[in-house]
Amino acid sequence: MADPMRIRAQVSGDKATVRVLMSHEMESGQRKDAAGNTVPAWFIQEVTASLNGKVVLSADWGPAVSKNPFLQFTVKGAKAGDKLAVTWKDTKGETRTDEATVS
Amino acid sequence: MLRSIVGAALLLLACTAPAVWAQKTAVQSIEEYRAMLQDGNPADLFEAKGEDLWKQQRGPKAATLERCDLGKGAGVVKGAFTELPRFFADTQRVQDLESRLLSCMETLQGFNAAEIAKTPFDKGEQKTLTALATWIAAESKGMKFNLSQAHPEERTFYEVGKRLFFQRAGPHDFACATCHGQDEKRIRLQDLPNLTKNPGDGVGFAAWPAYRVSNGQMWGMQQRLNDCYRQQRFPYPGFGSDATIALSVYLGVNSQGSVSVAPAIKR
Amino acid sequence: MKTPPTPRRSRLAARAISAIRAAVASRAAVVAAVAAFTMVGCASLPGSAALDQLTDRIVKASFRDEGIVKSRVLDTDETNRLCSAADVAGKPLDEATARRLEELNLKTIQWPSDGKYLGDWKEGEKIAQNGRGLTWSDDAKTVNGGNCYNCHQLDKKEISFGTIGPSLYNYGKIRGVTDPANPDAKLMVEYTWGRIWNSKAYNACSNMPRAGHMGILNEQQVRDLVALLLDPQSPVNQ
Amino acid sequence: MQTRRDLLKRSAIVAGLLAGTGLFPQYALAYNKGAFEAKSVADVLKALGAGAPTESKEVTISGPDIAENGAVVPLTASTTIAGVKQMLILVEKNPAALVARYDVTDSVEANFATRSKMGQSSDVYAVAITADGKAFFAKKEVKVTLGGCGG
Repeated sequence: MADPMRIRAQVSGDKATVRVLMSHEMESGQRKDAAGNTVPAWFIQEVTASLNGKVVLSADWGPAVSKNPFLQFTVKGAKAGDKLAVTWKDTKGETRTDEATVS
Repeated sequence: MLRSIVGAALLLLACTAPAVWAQKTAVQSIEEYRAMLQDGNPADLFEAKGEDLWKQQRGPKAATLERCDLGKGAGVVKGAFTELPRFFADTQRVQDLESRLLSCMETLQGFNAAEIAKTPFDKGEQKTLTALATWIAAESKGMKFNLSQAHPEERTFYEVGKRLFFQRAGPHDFACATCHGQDEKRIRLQDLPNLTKNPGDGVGFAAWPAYRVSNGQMWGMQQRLNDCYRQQRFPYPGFGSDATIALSVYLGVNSQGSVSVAPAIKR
Repeated sequence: MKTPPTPRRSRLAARAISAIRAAVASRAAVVAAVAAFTMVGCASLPGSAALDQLTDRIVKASFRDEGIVKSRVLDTDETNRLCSAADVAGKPLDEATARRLEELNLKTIQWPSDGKYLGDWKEGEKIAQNGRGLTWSDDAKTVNGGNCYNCHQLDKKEISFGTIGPSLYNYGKIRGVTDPANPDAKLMVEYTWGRIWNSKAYNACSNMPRAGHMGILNEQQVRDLVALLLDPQSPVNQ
Repeated sequence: MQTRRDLLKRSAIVAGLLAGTGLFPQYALAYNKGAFEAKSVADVLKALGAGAPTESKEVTISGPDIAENGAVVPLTASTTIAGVKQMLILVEKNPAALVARYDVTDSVEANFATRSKMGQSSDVYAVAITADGKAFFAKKEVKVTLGGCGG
């Protein structure tokens, strides 16, 4: 199973800055291994974030997003104690959800 | 590093692209680039994993590492990193963080240390070691290096490490000192810390383990030294071998009083 | 390092040395050797020569062959041994030793077999850019690079250059070489060839690899690098 | 509560069913494969059903002038244009230009930072697309160089 994400959601005024690190190879499908064979593409394709269960962000990614991806965005109307959850789904259909408390 | 297509493209670029901007601006721009990466260091991912692994029951003995003595008593993690390598009475050896963790994995969890030492970096239980080292280093972030030189073997290892640092050999006659023996030098655009003396807070020994942007890998000091030796055109230094530990003692003692920023993010 | 033991060493240190000599290059032996030092070290650190020998022992036990790199590349020559020792001592080599080593290295230089010193600067630029070859992750077929830009500035358009060595931008121009074929330029042409072939012939403890002498680069590659530095058409001299 | 994605998922199922009959166009899928396979910036926008882009001072792309390593290039896209529904980050000279696409809801600011691989020096783009398919962009050049010893 994929390793957990690191999610930080910090309030500033009436919004919260969210920083997410995901553990993923993000294989572009362009790289060759030591034996010269193309390493098949394998990357996170969809990312969604929700605040207290309500979807606030959805994103689609291509293979050019860097390994161990980083994502930063700002949620309006978030306050300390709110639950911020992030879900990703990759090209193999694997998925992972982690949650953080807004602080 | 340059095995990927992207890498090959970069090499090609560096070979052919005419650069028209001024030298000083290029260096400044690269500093800006590095600063942009500071917030959101993927080392955090390894740190979280390491903390989890420390507390997990693992290995043939299904035990945690919570009784592991990193030099400040069983289970004491905070402040351990900035005092390593040091002499351990139970193993009768000077050990760095990674070789000490390996001893704990053997004695507490029943793993085969020799097998793990032979495993290539970034594979199997070597991944465990790197994650553990990342978390343990992070627990001492902001603390100052303070290696003991009280035990005669610690002093001997410093002296051996110094000799290793200046050892010129291989087809290129390279020593560690070739690149790291003077102030304010660069290899290509990469700044080179002078490691014959204290290079300052968060530089050199005080910046590893670090996340390597170029290959998306987390490297401990063992892998850092291993790759330095590879680029020196030296043969392969064994994981946790006395040469790597003596060199670490030399670098660590020279960094006395420097603030640790590990785990860092690097090129 | 094989520095001979000094006659001034203490009896304890001597005992430590014989302990090391008796030991074989295994992990256990190194432990024993280190332990022998601990005894010596109780009063003070072992002597310098004894530490050199312990280092030697630790190196043998720590490194192994990998890929194309064999452990024997660590059995280095007198030039490297004496320069390393001088670095450890923090004192430069004495004048006489330095001259002797430079003489020794000068004799190793192979001058171009056909008398042609200058090749193609365009090829030279590629060699200067290339930092590959002779690591254990390279294979035997890897064409070795010259590693030049790692330490030197050459073509001014290349911003990614190192500063361990001096800038070589305008190398030929500064030295007044307008026609490398002219007899006036002969000395400079020969020096440039020699410096690339074996830099230690001119500075015993130079940081620069001995590209020709150690077989890193072949004769044609050296020729192309001489052209990069001295050909008036080369970007180095623009 | 129905989210856009739920709706899209449903239409995807419907699309899948209809695809079997060869009657339904592919654009109804949630993940726009065509956009992520398009080579040029223009083709990406076409695949997303947006019009020809106009340069706008109200769109910002930020990133380094020089990236020491093309494996990780931090890029941020933002806009102050009202009614923007999608934000894109693109690297013109990558094998496929589109790096990431973000849906802008009322709950988030139109400001997203991510990190991209870059195979070579290139212009990078931020594109803001409004509900009616108008596209506005900003671009900047990022040079990619080798920082280390090249071996």
